[in-house]
Amino acid sequence: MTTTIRIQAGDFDAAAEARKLTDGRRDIGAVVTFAGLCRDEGGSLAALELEHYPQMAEEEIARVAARARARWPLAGVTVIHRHGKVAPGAQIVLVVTASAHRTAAFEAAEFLMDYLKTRAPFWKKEHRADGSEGGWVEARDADDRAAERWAD
Amino acid sequence: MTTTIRIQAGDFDAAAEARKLTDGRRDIGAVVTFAGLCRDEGGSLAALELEHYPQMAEEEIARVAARARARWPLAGVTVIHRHGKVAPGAQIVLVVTASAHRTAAFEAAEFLMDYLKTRAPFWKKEHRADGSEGGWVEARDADDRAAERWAD
Amino acid sequence: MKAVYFASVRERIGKSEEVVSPPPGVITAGDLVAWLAGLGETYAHAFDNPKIIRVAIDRHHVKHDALIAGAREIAFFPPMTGG
Amino acid sequence: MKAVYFASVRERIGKSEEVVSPPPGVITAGDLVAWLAGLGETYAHAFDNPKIIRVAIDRHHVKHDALIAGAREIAFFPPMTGG
Repeated sequence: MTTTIRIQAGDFDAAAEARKLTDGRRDIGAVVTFAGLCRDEGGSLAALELEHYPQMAEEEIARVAARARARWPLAGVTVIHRHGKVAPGAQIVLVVTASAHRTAAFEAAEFLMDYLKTRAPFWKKEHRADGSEGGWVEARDADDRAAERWAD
Repeated sequence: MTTTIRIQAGDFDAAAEARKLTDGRRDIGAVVTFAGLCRDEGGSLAALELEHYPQMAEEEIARVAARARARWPLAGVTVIHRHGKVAPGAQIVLVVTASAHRTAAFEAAEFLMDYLKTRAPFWKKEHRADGSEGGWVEARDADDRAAERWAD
Repeated sequence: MKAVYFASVRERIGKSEEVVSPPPGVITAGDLVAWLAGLGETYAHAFDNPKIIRVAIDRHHVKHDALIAGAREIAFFPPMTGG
Repeated sequence: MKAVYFASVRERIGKSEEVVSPPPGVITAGDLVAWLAGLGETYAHAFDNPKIIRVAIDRHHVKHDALIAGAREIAFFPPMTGG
């Protein structure tokens, strides 16, 4: 069981991360990769700036990953979350799950994303294309509801 | 909206396929990639041989993809399914979905996999590691049930 | 019409396709499965559990009560195991 | 104890961290939010909707009724929007 968690300013290579989970193994039947990208919101957004709580971010994601591992039979989990400024089209977050069967890989990836959204200490601020000051992105009730469906 | 469907003997590059869906776009917030791999079943399997119904396979996958596009707001869908002999650890099937939001991308990818499992005309035959003749893989009731949850 | 066979059905019959000419009373896909099962020992073996046999008419999945009139290519195969 | 602030809370208060010494009656995380809100105009603005403020004690999410005794680092921030 491989768990990789990284908080970094730079970009990531989703394929390389997925390969690290499967290389040399023959017991993995399913690999689910989720990449979250920065949207330009119809051209109105110049960039997102991601603030985070450094030590807690890594620890909280580790706790979420441990819950996923306890709940599904996973061969590997990778979570990478960027901080700092990201441009539209750029990657923000990566989740990779590997398992013998697809249901576990899919569910664990969705669980990880739902929990990252509502528990990982990251905040997005908008920089607007027209130069006006953007505000902090509002948390979405839909994300809270998505996380609640996994309640034990 | 990009739809790519390929049935091929050779391997595929999941990352390159995902990149094709997102390159030059700034309206995509979520990319889900599912790769299905050949397991060695605890060392007992030497290879899987995938038989398929050539013309129908492509047409049926196109019909399944069209249903996914009608049901979720997708920016792109890619499905690649291999035929012929694949070794343990090798990739068999790829589904990539891109959307503005993660829920659509996740659900569409799961829907596509559930429907591919039960409707795409492919059959797996086992080649055993001990040289004995392997049988045809049995269809799983769990796959039928997984597909049924998407019934309109 | 052309009959095509896949996987265990193909293996048991020993061929992947052939032209078949069912008699007039064979109206549905299920009738055709039953008629094929009577063509000989290999066919009987291929269709020994007719309920699980899937049928596609001109490359579309159909149920056993589908009419075969006008079909050019009818395929017979066990439940699929791709993906 | 050290108080740390993030996102809109940090911006409104105008600093990212400071050492605070709440009086003895401040027992829970919620008490601390109320006490901080009384420290001045910027604090009142930062905590103008205390119900939405999230609190973490020593880098673990806690509810407002959590006890703060023994805490070394208490963080205050709006609902998270990562992922």
